[in-house]
This record gives sequence, structure tokens and C-alpha cells, in this order.
Amino acid sequence: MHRAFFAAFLASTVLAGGAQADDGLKDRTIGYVLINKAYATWQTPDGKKECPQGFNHGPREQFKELFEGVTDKFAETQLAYEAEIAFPGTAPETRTFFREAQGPMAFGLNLDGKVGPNDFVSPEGEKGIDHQMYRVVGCTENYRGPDGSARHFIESYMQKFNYNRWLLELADVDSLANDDDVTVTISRGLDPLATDAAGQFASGGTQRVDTRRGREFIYTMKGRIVDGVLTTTPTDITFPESQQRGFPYQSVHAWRARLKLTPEGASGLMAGYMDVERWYHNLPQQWSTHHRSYGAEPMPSQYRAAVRLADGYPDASGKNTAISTAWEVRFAQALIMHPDEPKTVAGKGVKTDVAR
Amino acid sequence: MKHIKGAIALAAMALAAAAHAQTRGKEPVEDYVREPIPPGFQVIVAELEGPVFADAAGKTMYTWPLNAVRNGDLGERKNEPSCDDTHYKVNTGLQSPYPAGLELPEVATRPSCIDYWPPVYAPAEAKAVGSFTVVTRKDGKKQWAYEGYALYTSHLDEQPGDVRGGTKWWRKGGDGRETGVLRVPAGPPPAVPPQFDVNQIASGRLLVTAANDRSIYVYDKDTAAKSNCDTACLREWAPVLAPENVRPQGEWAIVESSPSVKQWTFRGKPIYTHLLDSIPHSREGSDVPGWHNVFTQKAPPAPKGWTVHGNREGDVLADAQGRTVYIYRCNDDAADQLACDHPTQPQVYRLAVCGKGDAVLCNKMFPYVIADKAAKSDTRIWSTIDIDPKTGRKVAAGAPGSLHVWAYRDRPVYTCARDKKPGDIECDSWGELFGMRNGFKAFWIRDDFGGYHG
Amino acid sequence: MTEFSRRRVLRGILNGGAVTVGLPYLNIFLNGNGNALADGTSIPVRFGTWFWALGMSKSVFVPKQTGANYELPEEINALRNVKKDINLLTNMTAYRDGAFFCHYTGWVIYRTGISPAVNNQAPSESIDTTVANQIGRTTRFKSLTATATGDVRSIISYENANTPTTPEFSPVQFYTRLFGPDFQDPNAPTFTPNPRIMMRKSALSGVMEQITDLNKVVGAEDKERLDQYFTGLRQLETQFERQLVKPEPRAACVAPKVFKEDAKPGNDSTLVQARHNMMTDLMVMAVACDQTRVFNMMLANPFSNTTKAGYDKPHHTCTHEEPADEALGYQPNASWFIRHSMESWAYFVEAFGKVKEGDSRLIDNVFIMANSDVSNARVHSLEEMPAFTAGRAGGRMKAGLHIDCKGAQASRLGFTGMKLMGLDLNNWGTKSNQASKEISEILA
Amino acid sequence: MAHFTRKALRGSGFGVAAAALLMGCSAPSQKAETPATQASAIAEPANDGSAKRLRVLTEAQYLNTLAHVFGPDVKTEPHFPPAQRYDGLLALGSARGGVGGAQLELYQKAAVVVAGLITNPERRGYLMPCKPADEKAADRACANQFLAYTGRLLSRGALTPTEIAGFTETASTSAASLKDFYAGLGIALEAMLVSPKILFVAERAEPDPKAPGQMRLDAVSLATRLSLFLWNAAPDDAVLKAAESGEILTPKGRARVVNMMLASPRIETGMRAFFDDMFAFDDFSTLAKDPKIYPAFTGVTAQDAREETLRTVIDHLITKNGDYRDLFTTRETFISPALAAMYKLPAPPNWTPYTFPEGAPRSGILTQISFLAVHSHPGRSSPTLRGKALREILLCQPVPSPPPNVDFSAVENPNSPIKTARERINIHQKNPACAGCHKIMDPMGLALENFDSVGRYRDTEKGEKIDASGTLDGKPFQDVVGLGKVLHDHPSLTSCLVKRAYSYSTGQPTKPSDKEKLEFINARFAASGYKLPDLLRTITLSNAFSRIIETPAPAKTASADVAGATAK
Repeated sequence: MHRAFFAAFLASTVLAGGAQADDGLKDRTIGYVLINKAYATWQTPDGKKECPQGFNHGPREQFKELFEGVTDKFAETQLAYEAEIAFPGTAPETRTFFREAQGPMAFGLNLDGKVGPNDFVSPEGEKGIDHQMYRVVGCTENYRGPDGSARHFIESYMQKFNYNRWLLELADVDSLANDDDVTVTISRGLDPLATDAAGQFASGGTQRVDTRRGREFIYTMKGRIVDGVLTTTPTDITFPESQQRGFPYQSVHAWRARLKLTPEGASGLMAGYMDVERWYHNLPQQWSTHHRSYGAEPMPSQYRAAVRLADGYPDASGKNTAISTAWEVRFAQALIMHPDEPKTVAGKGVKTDVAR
Repeated sequence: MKHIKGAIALAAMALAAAAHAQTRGKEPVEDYVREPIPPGFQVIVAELEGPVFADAAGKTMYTWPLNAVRNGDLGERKNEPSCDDTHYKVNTGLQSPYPAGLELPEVATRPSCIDYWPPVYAPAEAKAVGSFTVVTRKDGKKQWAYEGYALYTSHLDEQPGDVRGGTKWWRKGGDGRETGVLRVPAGPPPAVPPQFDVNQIASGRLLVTAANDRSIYVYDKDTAAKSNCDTACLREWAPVLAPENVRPQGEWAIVESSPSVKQWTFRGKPIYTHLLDSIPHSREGSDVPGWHNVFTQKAPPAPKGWTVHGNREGDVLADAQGRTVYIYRCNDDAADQLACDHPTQPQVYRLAVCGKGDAVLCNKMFPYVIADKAAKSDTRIWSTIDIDPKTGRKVAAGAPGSLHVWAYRDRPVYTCARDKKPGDIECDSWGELFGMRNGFKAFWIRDDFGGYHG
Repeated sequence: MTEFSRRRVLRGILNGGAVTVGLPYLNIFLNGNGNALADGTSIPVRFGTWFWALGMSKSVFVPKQTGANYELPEEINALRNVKKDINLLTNMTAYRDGAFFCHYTGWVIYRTGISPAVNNQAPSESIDTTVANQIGRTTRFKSLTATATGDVRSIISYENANTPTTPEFSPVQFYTRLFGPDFQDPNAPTFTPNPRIMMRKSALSGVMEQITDLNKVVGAEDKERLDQYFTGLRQLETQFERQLVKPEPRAACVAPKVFKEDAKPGNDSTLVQARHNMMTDLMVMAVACDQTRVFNMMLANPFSNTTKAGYDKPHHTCTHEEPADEALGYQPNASWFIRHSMESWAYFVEAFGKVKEGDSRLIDNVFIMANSDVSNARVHSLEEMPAFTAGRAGGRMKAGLHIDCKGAQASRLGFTGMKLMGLDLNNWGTKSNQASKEISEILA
Repeated sequence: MAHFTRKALRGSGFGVAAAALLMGCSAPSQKAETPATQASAIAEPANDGSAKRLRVLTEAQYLNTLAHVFGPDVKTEPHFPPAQRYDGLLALGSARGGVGGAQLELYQKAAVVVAGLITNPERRGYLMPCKPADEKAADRACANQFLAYTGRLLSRGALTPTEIAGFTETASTSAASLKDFYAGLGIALEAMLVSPKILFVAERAEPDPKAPGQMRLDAVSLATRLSLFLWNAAPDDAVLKAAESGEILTPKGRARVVNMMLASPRIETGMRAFFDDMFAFDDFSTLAKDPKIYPAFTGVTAQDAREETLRTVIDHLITKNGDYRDLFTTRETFISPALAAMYKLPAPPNWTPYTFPEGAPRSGILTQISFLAVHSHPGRSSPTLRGKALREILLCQPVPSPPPNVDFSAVENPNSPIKTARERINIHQKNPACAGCHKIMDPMGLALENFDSVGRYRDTEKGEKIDASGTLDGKPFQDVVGLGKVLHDHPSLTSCLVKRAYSYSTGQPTKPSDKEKLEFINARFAASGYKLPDLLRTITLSNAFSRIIETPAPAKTASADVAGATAK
């Protein structure tokens, strides 16, 4: 990875007014910052096709299904439901019922290079698409486009909460059109997204790489560009995902992106096998039962489904621990700055106010 | 009066207005505005919360101001005390999405509001003093109020200076929608010029600007007589300027390093804000060598050997082994909003979210932080208590089968089995409403991004 | 100059005559509107605001047509009786400028022109304060703020960045403040002047004496300027004096009967509406009795906890949880709440329309702006925001129009209002919300 | 035609004469200069000084003073109406304008807010020198103490015993009547804050003992003139003390005070105000760009653009004590994230010093976004507006408004086949009524055509290569960098700053009899290497600054430039 420090970066700007060449590359690098991200959910307008049994019931409805006429004790109802959220079981549901997305169609990537019996076909006809997460979230209103609440708020906090800032930097690039060997680095940025006069996210903003607290989110991998489309080599990564309540992250195995590149931005899909435990505990850690009710999202039922549908990374007992997942993403070009060195190293040498 | 450990009791009325620079050991404590207070009342400078009002017996006073919970309002309006002897049987259902009318846990023994929160009654002839007024309860009894809000003491406070019933800290981190409507200790305002304010955080009482909550810093190279922040320095640090006709007083003075520029000094150090701090009350500036945040009083130190670790969001407190420490928080959903976060209170709430009702699982998932038998604390904020691990209840010291554990504000602290290395926060925001209502929050020391830390 | 000749001057101006008359600028543009009470007193133009929570359901709120002949979609059908007295402004944008607080940023931009950097901390005084400082000085109350929430913590106005205005939240208390023992009934035979004003006035005489001193040291040309200032001081003094003498009788002013029972507490929408209407009646009478010229009314908090009988989610929760009805294309219960809000807005406008002032109605002599916190509450959007004006600002504003603002700054509404009130401003607001153009379509 | 030299202008009178020369838009003539000697060797000619004027305190001066006296958090938002620009400066407008009833109302409102803040229980402990014996009653002694002390700082000099007595009386009667000491004090403070002593700066003259028959500013008036000029605020306690003791009237004492004022960080506030005024940056308050055409230009961009130039100016002229002329060639600047996006550079939050590399077209403050964006149309650049602004703002050469009955259609037609501004502008040359003036505006403006309406760099316009070459008063240049160099050496550049600074400092336009004074100041400025602090020192220590014309200045000056430098 080419590490252009700020001073060096500026000094190299001899172009007219600092203007970039038309291909958007500067010193064979280009930076991008994530501006849109959501599960790639294939939908029909009324949902009848992929959700023939309708959409899922949320906490409110499940509460009635579980407890109405059974008990009216707080400990056996509200606390029991919260306990189930914290420690979801895997036994089949009896009083509640979870609706998985049906059918063969889904957006996503072929993660394992195989065409398996449970794989999907993409709307473009590509076979072998691995995206079992679609079955989990596809019939839950919180995640359906364009404005499912969780879908909207995860994205909205991704945009407005710097904790979630996500950078993608390409180095050793000969051309944005074709280059079979480029270096790709993902990291956390520290700065707000740039906006234009209409309030839309704009290209050309600055992002500083977070080397102070975000080093766990820095990953470097190889990629190749074919006809303007970047594909990265599968890499295990984590990335921050928080709605400003808790401060969790997602863990994805064999993550890769397939992005159409332009000097102004990049868009396409990213996919990998998401760690089921980490994914699940993110749900209550960043949003509450109250919020999950916005789009009728039954957390414990989702857990059961995810465990059942998990399709990768088996543990010692042979149980799959990760589930294939695809997101649609959009990036805006950004100028990325690398600070010289972190002023303080996280984890050691931290000044202590309380412990002293 | 029992021996007071840590706290400083001051008979406020007797003190000269110029009194300042109180200390506890070597550490200075917060100076406060001497307001007129009713006879028999006193101001106690508590270890963590700074100056609070207390009754003659040294019991800290609290208010319960109206606040919004998810689907309605609870708490008290000014001049309208509502905390009474009702024994509530069911929840309010204001905690969306759950319905009302559910029978509360341990309902047969559930106390009333005033069992937990005895009103500070006023004698029949009591008259308003300063911001203290007398309000009439529904039963006709008179009660003291501060700034209109009725005053109560807490059944949890044992010694003068204890502020176990509530804290000024958690009010900042969230609101009623997340935490339920909490009690707040009442106290006199800090003796800071109107340009400043004091924020309660875990590390102590942080000095900030009143206008926008920017944290205040001091610089090692400065002296009381001179600021040594040069041109380059001034691009990142803004001196906090004082009025031309200011009357320095108490711990506050001015320094005039450049002609015609009066800069505030606090306890003999010129003070600044950090222009690069990215969010209100950010403490990023203290990463710059030589620069420090300013506290009117620092929190008592954590147990010996405990550590602080950074992570992707900020810094957390950890035990001597580097395991992140967690606090358990709980407020119930009845109209009187009784707390459930203390080991003398119902444990069914905690058991639900820490182990699905199973104490064994609970203790495995969220182990207590075991204290050495000989462990000692110089502060009542950090203490060791004995817990029956089967019930989670507090028991007498040395009771058979009990665990000797560390407690913060008289409540046990925990670690998390999912954490693997120092700085991990896998169990932060665990439980109902991301741990704000019935669950676990990491012991946050610092937050660089802004969020709901509790 | 007598009132009569002033009006003649004005008529000249309105008919296109040159403004060369030595009338104090303010008196012409703030107080004169070519409209007068029967006794010749000119009718002042008043400024008001109204707030409703949680935006709209666009598909049934925004009319298909613009201009005067627009049809009211179903969500705002309640406005049919007041349509001629209001303008509906749609498609305005509140710019976030780098910070966003879900239910706070939007309305604060409408009221300050600035996107707040800190949640629940206003970036400046709010528009009503700015206007009141200009036009609210001669009345008993510089401005009045009321809420129908029954909750004193409902904030819709700021006296300055650090000081929210405490609203009137109890009709009984509001009644007492307005019409209790301190009420100076303009139609009553007796009058007690405000001692603070008396002191201010007498302090001014001292100030005027200082001019003598200055006159000694300045040249002839500068003496003219001092004279102008002296005239200004005299005007101030006159303003104070006016407040110390018994006010002109106001035919429209009828102090309401004593309220014995306060509005019922509670969040049920019928209770909120009842409180709103009680507060509105009091507010209208406060304006008619010239107790204030600036007023704010707040129907609900942005995080509205208003409930609908038989429906388990209060308004705010409802906007997030309720699925859109496929056939209808919007959230039916969320829309129900907005429809109820619009009933209250209609009541508010109608209440001003019912009061006669001279030959006109009170509504003709006010500028009221109404706004919300968001456009689509489900996603907290600040684009395509709706707002209203009501009244005719003493003839300076048109009414009865639907304007598609085509993404214009939300702050333009406030800027327009302030210009209509005679404030001499080049612009209002900061950064992307800095407005320097009026919404010209509604100017008469 | 003679070419320019870098020498001081002595005896040329160019700075004064330039305005007249451009009236008819004939090409400015240039005169030879004589070499300068050591600055200190250049003696001030005998001169008549300036008139003593009655100035209205500007909104900024009023607010700065309140913030200084009562603390930075004592803020009010009075929204005073903007002043009229006169002879290139708003400051001169406030020496002509009055305080009308409407404005006085705003002052009174601000006064109520301020008095309320100061007497509130939180603040008064830190601002009051005493406590009343009884808060519910009058306390004459305490009120007197506060009012006398505060009155001196606010009124830029001690109040007379009568005045203090008057305010104290107000405070006491009001306190007694309102049964509240602080409420009474507030009433007195309110009155003080609208009193003529505060709102008006009335300069007083006295006979100069060293120059019989001549008048000079008295000590307090001198202190005030210094402070308003250098700090844009009232003098502080130290400056007032130097005035009250008479020290400021001695050459040594005056020099000490001036040096102290120049050493104070408040000089930055003062010079920001001056350059903001001189550069007509008040235009930023109404600047808007068409968001459809320039989506990247936001309100933040505009705000930061203004700040960038002011920061550059202060850093270059004060922090670095640089040559004024180098402002037009310097590559050093400061960038913020919003500006960085326009310059296509990365920048961390806040402001970062930055140097444009050699070879980049950004060179000098003219190539900063501020000038380029302010002097453009919302939807496209305007060589004419830019050229006019440069002439008027930087060279003090007012350009007349266009003649009546001009057909603009050829220039304004958006569908015209014309591609570049140069082709469009050439139309001007075809109409003799236009040609005269456009000849002097357009070439400068065309040199900036490599920057669009929002100041972004471009090589071409509608596919056509942009030709940015031209001449300025006979000196050829190839591009905007060349223009900066020519401008750097243009004698009017420095004489214009001198003219503006001098008239800003005295609050009055220059007059024909100022010719020699300005030449003297110019010469000293040149000899110092065009250093701003030296210029300020020269002006403030000169007789021209403190000498008072016995009979007040004549009334109206020529009105050709009243419309201001920025008519569009």
C-alpha cells in the first residue's frame, strides 16, 4: 500500500489548482468513502412472490402470540422476551412463526465458486449466488427497501456517525479501466461525509484514516480491475456498524467487493460470510426491542433462522458459524489522508483518570 | 454522626463566601455557590458527585423531575409531588413496545415510592429560603422542594456523603426514553464563572464551557503568570477569555500574557479549549503531550492495580487482569419508577438479561469481580461487598457460600465472558434498551465519537 | 403629524408616490398599513408561529396543483374553511450542514435559520424573539408562547442560544397571566402603569441631557446627526409613554370568562386538541387586546406522545412502526394524527378570522408561519418539507396559494416573515441555510 | 508609456489623483518616481490633519466592546441595519450616518438583553465590584462604584461627575421603586448603553502646545481613534490610563501605547475588520450561487472563502510581517475541508496552513475563492465584475456605472454561439459608449477567466482554450500568475492601501489637501518594505492622525463613488 503522508500528498500536487488528472488517479491511487450501504434485498413491489406468507410479525405481535391468555406477569412476559433476545434458543418455534424469503432469486455474489442446491440465481441470470442472509431479512419490513426502518437507520447512522466511516483506497493503479493487480486497503475514516449545496453526499471531500482507535478496521488485500469493475480477493475483515447506542462491529469472512469504478465514485456489491453470533448480538446492542418494532423485526426468530441457514465456516462440531450475505454499496471519491503515526497507542500508554 | 469516610460536610450557612479550595487529602474538591439553605440543611461535597444538599442527618437529597419515557411522561412536575405510599401492582406500559397491566415482579413485597424515597418533610411553619420552597403533598403534608421539585432522601444512603440513590452522571448520557425517569441528587451550582459549566463523568467533574460543552484544558508549559501557547499552538488551542472588568475570586483568576488579553486561570493554570475536539465534551485534546483536562474534582481512584484500555470507541476501565468492567443498570416500568439495579432489590430483572433467569449461567456470562479478602478501599464509591451468587442478593460479610466482590456505588461490577482481550466491549449495551434500562454498560472512561454511554 | 395625515402620506406611498416624507421609517412600515380602527388608530401587523409534529404523508398532503386553484388532498381537507386565509408551501429543504438530530434540526432551521451543532441546544435566539425585539416592545408582553402538550418542557422558542422560552402549558395559568389581576383591559376605565417602564422612561431623560454636552463639541453637520438621534430617543420615550397611558380601547377585546377548571392532563389527541383550542382562544384574545404582537403556539412536541383512542402507539412511535398501507400508499394511523393536527391548525386560523378589527379581520393583520420538524417522519427527512403561512400581514401578503418551493431553503419562510414585519435584514441564517431571498410568490 | 518601478511614490500624487483619472475611463497615466531613503529619514510634511468627526460606533465595535468588557459570552443579536459604503469603506458610512429611531430601538433592545445578563445572579458576582447592603433596596455607593467603573470602559473615558451622578440616581430611584437593587442597576445600565457617550464617538480637540495655533485630538479622543482603528473596539484600561495620565500625548508615550496595541492579539480583530471592509467582503452576506450549476459551492464554502483570505492577510501581514504586495503573489494560504474540496486537495478539520506548489495557478489572494466567487454572477464568471472590483477595491480607481440605454442582449444571451468570456466581452469594444471603461476593467478580469464563478480552476470554457493574457496599464502578462506580478508592482496597489487605511483610521474620506500626507505615508510604507505594522505605526504616530483641522471639514465630497466599489 502506498502511504502518502499529508505533507507528501500536498507537495505532490503540482497539477493545475491541485486538479486531478481526468482518470481521478493521483500517484496511482484513488480513495473512496462509503455513502450508501444496505442488504441487497431482491424484492417484488408487493412482496407476494418472495414472501408468499406475508411479512414477519414483530415484537408487539409476537408478544401477543406468546403471552396473551397465558400469563400477565411482567417477569414471565416482558422479562422473558428480553431474556430470549439476550439468549435466543435454537429449538423450533411453537407459538410464533418466522417467514423466510422464498424463491430462487437474490442479489449477491458466488462466494464459494460453486453452484449449490440452496444457491440463488441473480436477476441477471448468474447462478451460484450465495446470500442466505436474504432469506433471514427478506420478509421483514425493517429491511425492505426503499425505506424499511432498520435499513434506513443503519444507513443513516452510517452516514452521520463518524464511528462508522468506511474508507476504501486503491493503490498501484495504472488505470481505473483495467489493471490486474491493484492494492486495496479498507479502513475507518474520521471525518463527516462531504455534502453539496443540495445536501447530497459529494465527491472530493477529505477523510483521515483513523489509526488512533480504528486500527482493528484496517485491512489490505489485492484486487483487479476489469472493464472498470474492481474485484477484491476474499479477506476476513471486521467493520464498525453502530446506531450510536452501543459500539459493535460486524465480522465477515472472505469478504470481497465487486464495484464499478469511476473517478467520482464506486458502486456495486460486497459480500462474504457474516459471523452469526456477532451479527445477532449487534441487533440488540445498537437498537432496542422498541426500535425493532418499527419494522416488525423479531430478533429471536431471526437468530433461529440465521443459525439454520448458516452456510459457512463450520466449528469443531460441524455447525456452520457464518452466513453468506451481500450488501449493495455506493462510495463517493474522497481524498484520503494518512496521519504520520498515532499520537497514542490504543491499549497501552493511555492516560488514566480513574485508575492511577 | 458516624465517621465520614471521604466526604466533607460543611455547614454552609456558617461559611464565608470567599471560602474555596477545599481539599480531600491532596485532591481539591469542587467549590460551590453559597446559597441560602433552610435551617438544618447542609451541603456535603460528595466523592463523585461533588456538592449535594443533605438533611441534618447527612442524608443526600434528590429530586425526580418529569421526563419523557418512550410512550409518555413520568416523574414529578414542579410543586406537584407524586411519589407516595401507593404500592403499584402493574407496569405502566410506557416502555414501548410492551403493554401495560403486567403484574410487577415480587409484587407482594414491592415497596411504595416513599419506602425507597422518604420525602423531606417541612415543619408547618417552614418558609421558603432562596431556591428552596415548601410544597404541599396530596395528603396535606408539607415537603421541601428545590427549584420547585420536591426533595426526597434515598433508602440506599447510609452515611453522610453517600449518593447511591441517583447520580448527575447518567442524566447526561441518555434521557428518559432510554433510562426511565431517574432521581437526581440536588446540589448547589458549582462556583464557576458563568462562562463555564461542570459535567459529571466517570473520571470526575469535568470543567467545560457553558455555551457549547467544550472541555477545558491546561498546558504543562504554562504558569499562573504566563501562557506559553505560541502562534502555532494558538491555531489548535483557544484561550478562554475573561471580561475586562472581571472580579477574580476563589480558584479563578486571570493572566494577561499579551497586552489587553485577559485569560481565565483556574487553580493557577491558564485555561483553553481545543479547536480540534470533534464533539462536545470530547477529551481528544488530552492526547496531545503536555495538555490535560480540568476537573473541579476528580473521581475517587478505582481499586489498586485496575487499568484503563482504549478501543474503537474510547477508553474503558478494566480490572487488574485487564478485563473490561461492566456496570448493571435497571429501572422498572411502574409509575413510581423504582430502581432495580441494587443487590437489595429484585434480581429477576438482572437474571433475565444476564442468564435467561439462570443464576449459574449469569455468573458464567457476567462474573462478579472478586475482591481479595484483604482488599481495602479508601473510598465509599469503590467498596467490597458480599453477594450470594445463587440469588444475587447482598448478604452479610462472610455469609456461607457468599462471594466477596467489588462494588461501585454499592452495586457489584462485572466482567464479561465474551471479552477476550483488554479493551474488548462485547457485552457493552447488553440487555433491554441497549443496556440503558435493564442491562450492562461497559465502564466508560472516555468517548471519542459521541454516543449513549450511560 | 396627525394620524389622518399619516394615512394620507401612506396612501400616497402605496400609490407609487416617492418616499421623501420626513416620517420616521419604522412608523410607516411597521405600524401603518393603510388600515385603521374606527377611532383612527392604525392596526399593527402581528407575527405568530404555529408548530405541528412529525410532518406529513406526502401523497395525501401535497396538492397536485399549485397557485390559487388547488384542491385540498385528504390529509389537509380540514383546512377547507381557512384555505383562503393560508398559503401552503411545499418542497422546502432544511440543510443539515454537517450535523443532524432527528427531530430537532428541522424545526430549529425553520426558527433560527441555522442547523444546530448540538442536540437540544439552540444555535441562536429564535425568529419570534428577533421579531419581538422589533415589534413587541410596546405591548405588555414582548411575546407569548403556549403549548397544547400540557408540558412545560415543550420548547419551540429561544430567547437566546442558552435560554429556551418557558411556554404557557396550563390554560388556567395562561388565563391568569393574561387576564388575571395584572390585566389592563383596554376598554376598562382604570389603568396602572408598569413601574419598570416608568423607570426606563425617566432614565431616558437623563440620557437626553448628555446630548447638550456633545452638541458643544461637534460641528454643524454632525449636530444634525445628533438631532436625528435625539429624535430617536424621543420616539423611544414616546413608546414608553404610550405604555404608561391607558391603551386605546379595542372593540374586539373581550376578556374571556374566568377559567375555573384546567384542561385535563393527558396525551389523548382529543385532550391535546381541547387544550390547544383553549390556549388558542386565550392567545387570540391576547392579540386582540394588544397584550402582545408576537405569539407562538405549539400543538405537540416533535417526539409527539399524542395518542389515538384504541390505538396502542403514540404518534412518534406510530410513524416509525406502522407499515404503509399498500392500497393507500401511506401510514394510515400516522396520517390520522396529521389530519388531527390539521384540524387544530384550521381552528387556530379560524379563531383569528373570527375577530373583527376595524373593517378587517384580525387574521388580515397577522403573519403566521407554521412548520413541523420533518417531512417524512418515518425517516426524519428534511427535504420536501411542508409549511404554511396564515394571514395577510396587513395587506402585504397574498393568501390562498399553494407554492411548490422547488427545494428552496426552509429558512426563506422566516426571512420572508421578517421582511414583512419590516426588519431591515440582508439575510438570515448561516451556511447553507442562509436565506437572502423572500418567497416572492406570496408577497402582495 | 513609462513602466512601473518598485520605488516609493514621492511627489507623484498618484494615489490621490487616480480616482479622478478614471472618472472618464481614460487609461491611467503613470509617473516616474524618485527613490526613497531610510524610512525614519522621511519627515512628515506640515499638514492640516483631519477633521474631528462624530462617528457612530459600528455594530462590530459595539459588540466587540461589550464582549471585552463583560466577557465573550455576553452576546446579543441586535441585527443593526448595514452601513452605507462610502468612498470604498463602510467605516466612512458610519462617520456620516446617524442613529435613527428604528436603529435606536435595536440598541435599546440589545441594552435590555445585556443589562439582564450582567445583573443576573450567575454573572454579577464576577462583574460587580461590590455587593449591595440589601438586595431589595437601593445602594447608592455600590451602584456608583459599578457605574463609574463600567461607564469609563464603555464610554471610552471617564464619565463626568454629573453623568455618573445621573446614572447613579437612575439606579437608586429605580431600585427603590422596583424594590430590587439589581433591577435598578439594570435600568441605569440600559440607559447607559443607549447613551450618546457610548453610541457616538465625538472627537474633541484642544490646542497643541507644541504647535501654536493648531489643534490636536485630546488624549481620550486620541486613545479612542487609535483603538477603533487598531482594535475595532473601545480602548481598554491600559490605553485609557495612558490617556488619562497624559502619557499618550507625548511622542514617547504615544509610541509606547501604539506598540503595545500592535503587540496585542486584538490587532488581528482590528485588521480583520479593516480588510473585510476594504475588500468589501460584506458582499458575502448575500452571496449565493446557482446550486444546479455549482452544487459543490455551499454556504460553508462561502463562509470559509472569506475566512481563508482574512486568515492569509493576517498571517502574512501581521504574524509574518510580510510585504503587502506579496499578498498578490504569495502561494501560502490556509485551507479548510470545504475549501479543500474546491481546490481538490485533502484537508483535515479546522484550518491548516498550506502552500500551493510552484506552477499552480493559485498565486496571491486574487486567486483565492473569495474574490473570484464574490465578483461573479451566480451562474457564471464575470471578467467585468472582477475587473471592476480589482480596479476599485485594490487600486482605488472607481469605475463609473454603465451608460443608460445599453443593449446587453449580445452579452447576456445564454444561447449565443459565443464560447468564451473573452469573445463575449469583445462585444463591449464594439460600442464606443462601453469601450472606454471596459478597456480598463476587462483585461484584468479576463486574466481570472481560468477560474469559474465559484473559483474552481478550468483550462477551457465550452471546449475552447482560455486565453488569460492581457495587459494592465501597459504591462503585459500571460496568465493570472503574471497578473499578480504586475499588480504587485503597480504603484496604485500600495497607495490605495495607504489611502484606505488613512481614511479608515480617521473615519473620513481623503480630501485634496491630504495629498502630501499620503505621499509621506506612502514613502514611509515603501521604505519599510511595505510592512503593515510599520504602516499602522506611521499613520498612528503621524500628525496627520492626531492633528485636527480647526474648522470642520466641508460637507459633501464628490459623489461619483458613493455607490460603492461593488455596484454590479
